[in-house]
Amino acid sequence: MSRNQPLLDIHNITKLYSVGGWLSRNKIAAVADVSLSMLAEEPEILTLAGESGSGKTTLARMVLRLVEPTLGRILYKGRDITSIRTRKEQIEFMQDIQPIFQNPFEAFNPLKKLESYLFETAKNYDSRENGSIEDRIESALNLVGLSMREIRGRYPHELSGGQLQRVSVARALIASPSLLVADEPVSMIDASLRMSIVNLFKDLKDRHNVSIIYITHDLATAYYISDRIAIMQRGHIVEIGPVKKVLAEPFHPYTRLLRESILEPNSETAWDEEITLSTIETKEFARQGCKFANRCDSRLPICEETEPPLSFVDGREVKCWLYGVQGKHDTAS
Amino acid sequence: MSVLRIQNLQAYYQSTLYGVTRNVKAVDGVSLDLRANEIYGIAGESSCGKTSLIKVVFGAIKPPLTIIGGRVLYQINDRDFDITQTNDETLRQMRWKQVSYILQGSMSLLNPVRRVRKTFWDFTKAHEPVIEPEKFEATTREHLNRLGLPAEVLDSYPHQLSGGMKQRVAIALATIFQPKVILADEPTTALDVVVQRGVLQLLRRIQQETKNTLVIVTHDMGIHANIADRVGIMYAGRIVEEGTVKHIFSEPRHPYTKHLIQSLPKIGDKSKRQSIPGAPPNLADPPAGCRFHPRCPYAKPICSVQTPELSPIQDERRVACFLLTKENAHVS
Amino acid sequence: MGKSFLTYVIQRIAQCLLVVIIGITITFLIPRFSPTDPVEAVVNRAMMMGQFSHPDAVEMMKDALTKLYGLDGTLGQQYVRFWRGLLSGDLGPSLSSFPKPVMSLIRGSLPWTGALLLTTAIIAWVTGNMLGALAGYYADKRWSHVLSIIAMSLHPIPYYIMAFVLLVLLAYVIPVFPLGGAVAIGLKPGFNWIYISSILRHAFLPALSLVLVGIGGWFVGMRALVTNIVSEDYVTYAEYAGVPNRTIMYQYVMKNALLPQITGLAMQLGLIFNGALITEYVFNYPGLGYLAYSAIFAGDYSLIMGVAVFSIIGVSLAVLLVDLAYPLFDPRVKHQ
Amino acid sequence: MRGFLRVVADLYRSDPRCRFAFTAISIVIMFALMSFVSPQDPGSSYYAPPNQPPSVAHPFGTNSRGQDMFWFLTFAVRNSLVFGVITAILSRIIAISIGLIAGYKGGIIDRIMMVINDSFVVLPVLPLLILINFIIREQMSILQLAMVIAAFGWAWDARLIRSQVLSLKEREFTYTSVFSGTKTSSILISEHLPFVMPIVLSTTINNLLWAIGMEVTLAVLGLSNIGIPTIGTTIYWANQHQALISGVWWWIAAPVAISVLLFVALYLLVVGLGAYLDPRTRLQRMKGVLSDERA
Amino acid sequence: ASEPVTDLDVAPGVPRHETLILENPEGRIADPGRFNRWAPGGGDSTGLQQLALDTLWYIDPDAGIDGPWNNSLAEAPPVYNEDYTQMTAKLREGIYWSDGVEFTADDVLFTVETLMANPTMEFGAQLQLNVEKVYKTDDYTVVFDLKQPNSRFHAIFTVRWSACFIMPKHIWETVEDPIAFDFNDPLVSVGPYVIKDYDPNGYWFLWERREDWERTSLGMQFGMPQPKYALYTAPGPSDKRVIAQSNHELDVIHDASPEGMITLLKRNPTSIGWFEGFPWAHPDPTLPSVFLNNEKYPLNMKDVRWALTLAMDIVNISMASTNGAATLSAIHLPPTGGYLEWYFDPIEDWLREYSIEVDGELFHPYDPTASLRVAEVARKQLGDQVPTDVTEIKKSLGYGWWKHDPDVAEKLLLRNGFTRDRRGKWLLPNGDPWKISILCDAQARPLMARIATMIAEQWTKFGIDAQAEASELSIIDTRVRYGDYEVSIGWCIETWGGHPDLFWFLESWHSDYYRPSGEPAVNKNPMRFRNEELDGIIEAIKARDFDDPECIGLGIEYLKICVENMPIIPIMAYNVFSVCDEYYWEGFPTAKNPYTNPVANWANTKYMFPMIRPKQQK
Ligand SMILES: Nc1ncnc2c1ncn2[C@@H]1O[C@H](COP(=O)(O)OP(=O)(O)OP(=O)(O)O)[C@@H](O)[C@H]1O
Ligand SMILES: Nc1ncnc2c1ncn2[C@@H]1O[C@H](COP(=O)(O)OP(=O)(O)OP(=O)(O)O)[C@@H](O)[C@H]1O
Ligand SMILES: [Mg+2]
Ligand SMILES: [Mg+2]
Repeated sequence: MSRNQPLLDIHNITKLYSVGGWLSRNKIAAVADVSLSMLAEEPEILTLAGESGSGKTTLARMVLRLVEPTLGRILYKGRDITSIRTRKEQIEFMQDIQPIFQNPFEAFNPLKKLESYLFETAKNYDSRENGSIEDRIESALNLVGLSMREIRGRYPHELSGGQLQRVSVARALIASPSLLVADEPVSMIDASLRMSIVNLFKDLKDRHNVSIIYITHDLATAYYISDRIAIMQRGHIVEIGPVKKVLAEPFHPYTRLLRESILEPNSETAWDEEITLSTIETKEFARQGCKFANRCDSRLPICEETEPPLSFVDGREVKCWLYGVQGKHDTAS
Repeated sequence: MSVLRIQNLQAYYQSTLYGVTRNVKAVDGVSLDLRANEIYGIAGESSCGKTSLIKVVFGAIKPPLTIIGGRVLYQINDRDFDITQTNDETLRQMRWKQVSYILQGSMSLLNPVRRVRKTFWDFTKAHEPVIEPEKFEATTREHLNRLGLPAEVLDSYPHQLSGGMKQRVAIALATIFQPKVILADEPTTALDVVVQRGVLQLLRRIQQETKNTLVIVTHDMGIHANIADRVGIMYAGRIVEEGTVKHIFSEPRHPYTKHLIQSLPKIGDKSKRQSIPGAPPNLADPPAGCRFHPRCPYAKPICSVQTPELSPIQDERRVACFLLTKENAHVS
Repeated sequence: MGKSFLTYVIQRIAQCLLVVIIGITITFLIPRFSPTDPVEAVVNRAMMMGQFSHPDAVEMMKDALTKLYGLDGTLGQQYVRFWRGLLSGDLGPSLSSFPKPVMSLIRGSLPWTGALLLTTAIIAWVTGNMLGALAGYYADKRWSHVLSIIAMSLHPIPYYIMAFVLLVLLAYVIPVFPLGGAVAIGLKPGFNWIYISSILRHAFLPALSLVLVGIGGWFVGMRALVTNIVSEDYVTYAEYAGVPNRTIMYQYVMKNALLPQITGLAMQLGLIFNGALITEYVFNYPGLGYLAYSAIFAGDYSLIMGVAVFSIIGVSLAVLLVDLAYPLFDPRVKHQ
Repeated sequence: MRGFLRVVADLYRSDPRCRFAFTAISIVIMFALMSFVSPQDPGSSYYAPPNQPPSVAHPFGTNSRGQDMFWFLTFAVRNSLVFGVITAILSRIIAISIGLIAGYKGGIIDRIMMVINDSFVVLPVLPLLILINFIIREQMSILQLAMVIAAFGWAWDARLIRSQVLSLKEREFTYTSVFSGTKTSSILISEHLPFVMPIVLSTTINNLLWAIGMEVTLAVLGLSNIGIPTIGTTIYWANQHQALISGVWWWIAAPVAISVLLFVALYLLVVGLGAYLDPRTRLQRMKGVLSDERA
Repeated sequence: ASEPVTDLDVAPGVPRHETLILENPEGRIADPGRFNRWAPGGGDSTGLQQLALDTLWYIDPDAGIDGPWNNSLAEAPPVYNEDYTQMTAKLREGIYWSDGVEFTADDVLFTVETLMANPTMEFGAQLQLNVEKVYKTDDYTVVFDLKQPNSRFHAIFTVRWSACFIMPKHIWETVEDPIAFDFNDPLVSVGPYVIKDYDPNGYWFLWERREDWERTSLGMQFGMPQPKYALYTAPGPSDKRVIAQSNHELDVIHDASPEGMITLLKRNPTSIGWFEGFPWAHPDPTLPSVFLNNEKYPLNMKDVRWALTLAMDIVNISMASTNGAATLSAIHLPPTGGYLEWYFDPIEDWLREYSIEVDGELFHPYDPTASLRVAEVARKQLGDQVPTDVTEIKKSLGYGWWKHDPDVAEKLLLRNGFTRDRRGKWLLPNGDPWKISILCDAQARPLMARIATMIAEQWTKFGIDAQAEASELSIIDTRVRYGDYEVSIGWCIETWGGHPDLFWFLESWHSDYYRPSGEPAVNKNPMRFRNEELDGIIEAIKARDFDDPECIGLGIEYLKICVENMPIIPIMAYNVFSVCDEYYWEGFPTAKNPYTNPVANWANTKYMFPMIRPKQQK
C-alpha cells in the first residue's frame, strides 16, 4: 500500500433496485452516483446520516461486498473489490474491513454461543500481533470493556443489548481491521449504553488507528465522535464535509432541515413550521431534478428539472443549485 | 384532574417452565397519576419495563404477563374502573374510544397484504358497527386531512409507505375516535430526525386539539425534553424519579437520572461523556433494596437493604432515593 | 410495466420449459428400461388364450407387432419421433388399445377425475386451511386441540382403508350411495337434473374420501403458518383495537398465511392429471389414474407418456402461473 | 448428543403434549423393538387358531393366516418405521442440502438447482414408482424402496427450505458469520439449518406419512414385497383375505390404530418442538433452562 | 327365499328382474368402444365372446347340456382325411347375423383369409403356419387344406374358454384396415344377444336378447335365453364384489376369495357356489403348479426337484391358499371334469406303489389321504360344512398328494452333495447358500401369491433361504417364457375338462418346441423339460384321432414320466370361487347340475342363458 493511496475509494457507484409488483414496476436508485474516499494516512470516523431509506445501508453493504453495485467501482487500498474471487483474497479483504450491525440482537444467531463467533474469527484471520487465539480474543474483549469470563458459555439473549453490541465490536476487532463499517450500531440502545459504544469507537480510532464508517440517525453522537459527515438523501450524498462545519452551519436545505429537527435534550426548541414528509418513497425516487425539490423551501425552477451537481463550497461539498454554478452564494446565510 | 391513576402496580412475567416458576419483575410497584391534557413521558434504559407498564395500563395482559398487585384506575366520563378488573367486553368498548395504544415497532403494525383503507375500515367498524361506507370514507379522509396526511395513503399497501408515513398512519389509526388517553410506545425509534420531528409534531398537535392525555415512552431523552410536560424515569421496573420536564433536565435529582442526563452528547460540544458504569440488573433476580445501588456512586449501606419509596420532595417532584427523601433533601 | 419484469417472465417461462423437457425425458426413458413390453404383453395375452402351438408363430407375431407399434429403431430415433409427434400435438396410438389415439383415451377419462379432483382438492384445501387457521388462531382453546387431534387422526389412515370404510358404511350398511361408477348405467348425458344428480350422487363418496384424507395435510401446514402469524405485531395491534376476532382471523391471519398454501394448491391442481388411482380402483370411478396404471402393466409407452405429458405440463404450468400471479396475492412480492 | 437429550428432557418436562408424544412414540418404538424378542417368525403362519378376536392370549387377535397380530405387527411396525425413517432421512438430506445451497448461493446455481428441483416436482410419482419397481427387478428391499421413494420425496420441501433461506441469508447474523470468516458450509449447517428446523420437522412428518402411504399404496396394488411384513403388506394380506367384510376388523384396525397413534404423537411432538425452536418462544424457554442449569 | 324388496331398473327401461348381471373380471376396459375381438389385445370378457360371437365347436369343461362336445356353428364334428392333411367342417343352416344376413361358409372363409393375411391378429400366425388353402364346396361346407398333418387343427375353432371366432364377411369386407377397425358400428352379432349400450368409460356393457334369438346356434339348440338383458360389469376390488352381491347387484361373481365366499354364504342366503357345500369353488381344468426351471442349477437335478416336493406340506398350502377349499392333484393333470375318471382313477394304484430309492430303502412318497387330512383341518374351522363322505371329499378336494417328509428330502439332498451350515441352512454342493425366490402374481392372481408365500415358508423351515417374489402378471409371463426365473407359480397344464385329449397343451412339451432359457418358449413348456420317451408319447397321440380312446393310455404314460422326473410340482386345480346369486335367477350350473362352467369370462358361459330361470316374476 503506497502512502498516497486512499484506504477506500468509491467511484460513482450506483445501485438500482426494482420495486413494485406486476404492473407498477419501477427502478429506484437506492444509491445514486456516490463518490467518497477515505484517506489511508490518518484514520477518521466518517458519519453517514440522512433520511430513512436514503441508501446508507445499501452503500455500506456495497463497501462490504454484500451487495454488488450496478455501476461504478469501489477500490480498497487501490484494488477493485469486485476482483476479489478466491477464498484467500476474501479472507484478506474481510480481515481488513469488518462490519458492526445495527441490531445487536439480530447480529448473533440466537442459537449459537457467542464465544463461537469470537473463536471462529480468531481462527480464520491470522494474527497480526502475536499471541494465542485465546489471548487475542481476551485482548479484543478487554478493549471493549468485557472479558472472556462474562462471555463464555453464553447465548446472545443472556446479555444486554449494550454488552452484545460490544461483543459485536470485539469480534470485529479480533480481525484487527483497518476499517469498521458500523450501520446504526447504537439506534436500539438507550442513551447511557449508547455513550459507552460511541466512546469505544472514538478510542479505536484514536488509539488503534481504525477508520470507521458510522451510520446513524443520532446526529448528536455523530457530532461527538466523527470527523467528517456525509448527508444522504434519496440515494445521493447531498452534503459532505467536516462534521463541525456541516452540523454547525448546514448548507443544503435538507441538512438544514435535519439540523433543525434535532432534539436537544435540554433546549426548548419548539418547531414552528410544519414539515412535509414524503409519502410514497418510490415516487420521490423517480423524480427528475433534485429529489428534495418538492419538500424544499428554497426551491428554484431549475431544481424541478435538473439534478444539481456536487460543488465545493466553504470546505465541504454540497449538491444543491443554491450553491451550484447558478446561484453561488446568493442565498448562503 | 387525573384521568388515570396507577397504584402500586406490580406485573410480572410469570412462567412455570420445567417445574420452576420464574418471575421477571418487569413492573414492580409503580404508582403514577396522569392528568387530563398533559403529555407524560416515561424514560429509562432498555428493558427496564416501560413497554410492560404500558401494556398493563392498556389492559393488554396476556400470559405470561400477570398482574401481581396494584390497580390501574381510569376516570373517564365520570366512570371509574380498574382495568385489571374489567371484563373483556368493557375493555373492548373502552379501547380506541377512550384509550388507544401505539405499539412499539410500528413498522410492522399494518397488515402487509391489506390496503390501508381496509385497515381503517376494520378499526372503525370494530367500534361503530353500523357505519355507511360513504360516511366512513368522508370521516376517514377528514381525519387524515386534519392530521395533515395525504388521502392517497388509503390506497397504498404498507410496504409502499415510507417508515415515517407508516408511523403516522399508525398514529392516525390510534386516534380515529379521539380517545381520552393515548399510549405511545417508542413512536419514533429508527426514524431519521426529520421524520421523527414530523411524527412528534403530529402527536403534539393531536394532543393539543383534543386536550387528552398522551403517554409517551422512549429512551430518547431529546423527545421528552421537547414534547413532554412531565417525565417519569424508570429503572429496573420502578419509577425512580418524576417531575416536570424542566426540572428533570435542568435539575435531575436521582443519581440515575443525573447520570443519564449527563451522558447525553450535544451538538457543538465535543467534550468527553461518560456512560453509567456497570450493567443493567436482571429483572428476574433484581438486586435487593434500591435496584440502582450496585451502580450508584453514592450508595449507602441502607440502599442495599431497604427499598426507597417514591416520595414527593417538592411540588410535582417525586424521587425514590434514600439520599433525597424529604428529610435528606439537602444532600445531593 | 418494466423491462425487467418481461425479462423475468421470459426467464421463468424458459425455466418452465426446461423443466417440462427434463420431466418428459425422464418419463420417456424410465418405461423403456422397464421389463414390461407392449409386444410381449400382447403375446402373453394371446398365449393365455391358447392361440399358439408353435414358437415360430410367436416369432412371426412379434415381428409384425414391433413394426406395427412403431417400436423399431433405436431409442434415440424413438425419442426424436416422440418429440416430433408431441410438437404436432399427436401422442400417437395407444399400444394396449391399438390403434386408438392416446389423445382420445385421455379425453374420455380426464373430465371425470379432473372434475372430481379439482373439486375435492379445492374443498379439502379450503376446509383444511379453514380448520387449520381456526386451530392455530385459537390455539389455546380446548376444541382447538380436539380438532387438531381429529384432523391428525384422520391423516394417517391409509387412503384405501378410509375409502373402503366409507363405502361399506354408506353404500352397504346404510345403502344411500351407489357402490361405484360415475353415473347411473344407461343414463344419456344431458343437461338435466336426473343426469346431474346422478353424477353428484356417484361422486359423493369418492369426493368425501378424498376430502377427508386431503384435509390433514393442509390442516397441519396452515396451523403451523398461523401460529407464526398470530404473534405478528399487526395481529396484536388489530386485537388491541378491538377488531372482531372473525375479521382478524380471516383478513389478518388466514389471508397472510394462505400465501404459501396457494402454491401448494397449484401443485395439487396439476396433479389432477395424474388421476387418483386408488379412488378409481375402489369406486370404479373412471379417470386417468387407472388408465395410466393399466398402461404401465401393458407396457403401453404411448399411453404412459400421454398421461405423463399432461401431468408434467399441467403441474409446471400451474406452478408457473402461481409464481407469475403471486404479486396479485401478495403485494409485497418482488420478482428478482 | 447431550444437547439432544437435554432438549428431550426439557420438552418432556415442559409440555404435556410432548409428554404424551414421547410416551406414545416410546410405546410404538418399544412395540417395534419387541419384534426382536418375538416368539414368532413373521414368515410363519398357521401357528395360531385363525380369526380370533383380540383376547388376553392374542391382544390384537389373530388373522386369517393364523398369525398372532400382536407379534406380527411388531415386525410390520418396525419395518414400516425403518422404511419411513430412512426415506424421511434420505429425502431430508437431499431437500435440506438443495434447499440450503440453492437459497444461499442464488444466481445460476440456484437456477440450475431449481430446474432440477422442479423437474422432480412435476414428475408423476406413482406411475414412475411402479415402473422403477419393475426395473429394480430383484424384490426391492426396504432400503431400496426407501431410496427410490426418497428420490421422489424431496423436491417440494427443498423449495420450501430454499424460500426460508432466501430471507435468512439477508439476516444480519449471517453477515456476522461471513465476516467471521466462517465457511459457507458451516454457515448453512450451524446458522441456517436450526432456523429451518421447524419446517424440516413438519415436512418430515408429512414425508414420513407420504412414504408410508406410498408403501401402503404399492402394497394394496400388490406391487410391494409381500414377504416383508409392513403396514402396507399387512393391509395387502388383510385385503386378500377380505378382512374388512368378513368381520376380521382387527386385522386392519390394529395397524391403522398404531399409525394413527404414532402420527398424532409425532404431530404433537413437532408442535411442541416447533414452539421450542421458534425463536420467539424459544428465548423465554431457554432462559428458564439455562438459569436452572446455572443455579 | 326372501321376497325381493325392490325391483329397481338396472338402467332406464331395463328392469332388474329381466337382467342377468355378471362380473367382467378384466375390470375397466380402456377402449370400450372396440369390439374387434381379432385385433391384437382385443377385449374379451365384456359379454362379447360369450353372447355375440360364435365359432364352430365348443367343448364344455364340465358335463355340458347334452355332453361336453357341442356343435355350435358347425353342424357336426370336424372330419379329417386319412393323413390329417385336410379338415372339413359342415356348417349349420338357418343361422343369421343380427342384421338379418345369413351366416354361410363365406364368413368362415373370409375370417380365415383375413387372419392369415394379418399375422398380428389373433390366430393369424397360427393359421398361416397350418393352412395351405381354405375353400368351400358349398355354402355350408368349408374345407381346410393343411400344410402338414395335424389331427388337432379343429382346436383353433373349438372353444375351451375362447377360440377363433367367425367374422361377418358383409361387414368386414368393406374394411380397409382390419386391425384398426372397431367393429362397433354396427356390432353385428351371431350370438343370441346384441349390444344395447356400454359405458364410454368401460365399466359396464349391456346386452339385449335378439328378437330372432332362435336364428342362433344357441337358441336353435337349447331354446330361448331367459334373461332379456345381460349386464357385464366391473365391480372393483374383491370386497366390493361381495358387497355388490349382498345388495343383489351382481348375480354372477367371477371369482371371490375363499373368505369372500364364506362371508357371502353367511350374509346372503341366496348365494350359491359350484359345490353345495365346502369347497364351493369351481375347479377350472387348469393346474396351478410350482414351475421349476429345469435348466437352472440346482433345479436341473431330479432329486432336488423331488426334495422340494417332499419339503412341501400340502395341507398347509391348501389351508393358506383357499382355506382348505382346494382340489388337490398329485399328478400333472387338473383333477376336474372327466379327468378323475379318465386319469386319476386308473393311475391311483400305480401311485400308491410308486417308490423312490433313498439310502438303499424304498420310500413311497404318495399320500392317498392328503385330501382327507385337509378336510379334517378345514372341519376345525368350518365345522359341518366340510363333507365327511370319502367319495365326496375325493371328488371335491382331490385324491391324494405327496407326503410331507423333510427327512427324506434331506437325504435326497445330502446324497447330491448338499450340506447344511451352522444355522441349519442348506448350502449348495458348490458351497454357496441356497436361495430360492418364488415368482408369483400378487396383484391379478392373489391365489398364486398365497400359495407362493406358504411354499416359501415351508422351504424356509426346511432350511432353504426362500421367499415369495411378487411381480406383475405380464412381467412374470415374459420372464417365465424367457426362462428368466428359478421357481414360479403358474399353470402350463390346461385341459379341455370335458374331453380327455391332452395334446392341446402337451404338444408344446415336445422337444421340437423346446427353447433354452434366454429364448422365448411357448408358454406351455416354461420349465424347459425334455424327455425322449415323452416325445414318443406326444407323437403317438398326434398320430391318433382326437377321440381315440388309446390316447388316454398314452396320457397315463405321460403322467408316469412326470411323476418320475417332477419337472414341475402339481398342486391343485385352479379353484374359481364363482358365486351365483339365486335372488332374481335360479338354475345356475352347479356340481349337481354341471351343464356348464359358471366362471363368467369363459365363452362357454353362454350355455347358462337358456338354462337359468327367473326366480320371481314381478
Ligand atoms: N433488496 C432490495 N430490493 C429493493 N429495494 C431495496 C432493497 N434494499 C433496499 N432497498 C430500497 O433502497 C432504498 C435505500 O435503502 P437503505 O436500506 O439503503 O436505506 P437506509 O438509508 O439504510 O435507510 P434506514 O435509515 O431506514 O436504514 C430504500 O428505498 C429501500 O426500500
Ligand atoms: N413475554 C415475556 N416473557 C418474559 N419476559 C419478558 C417478556 N417480555 C418482556 N420481558 C422482560 O421484561 C423486561 C421488561 O421488558 P420491556 O419490554 O417492558 O422493557 P422496555 O423498557 O420496554 O425495553 P425497550 O426499551 O427495549 O423496549 C425485560 O427484562 C424483558 O426481557
Ligand atoms: Mg439502514
Ligand atoms: Mg419497550
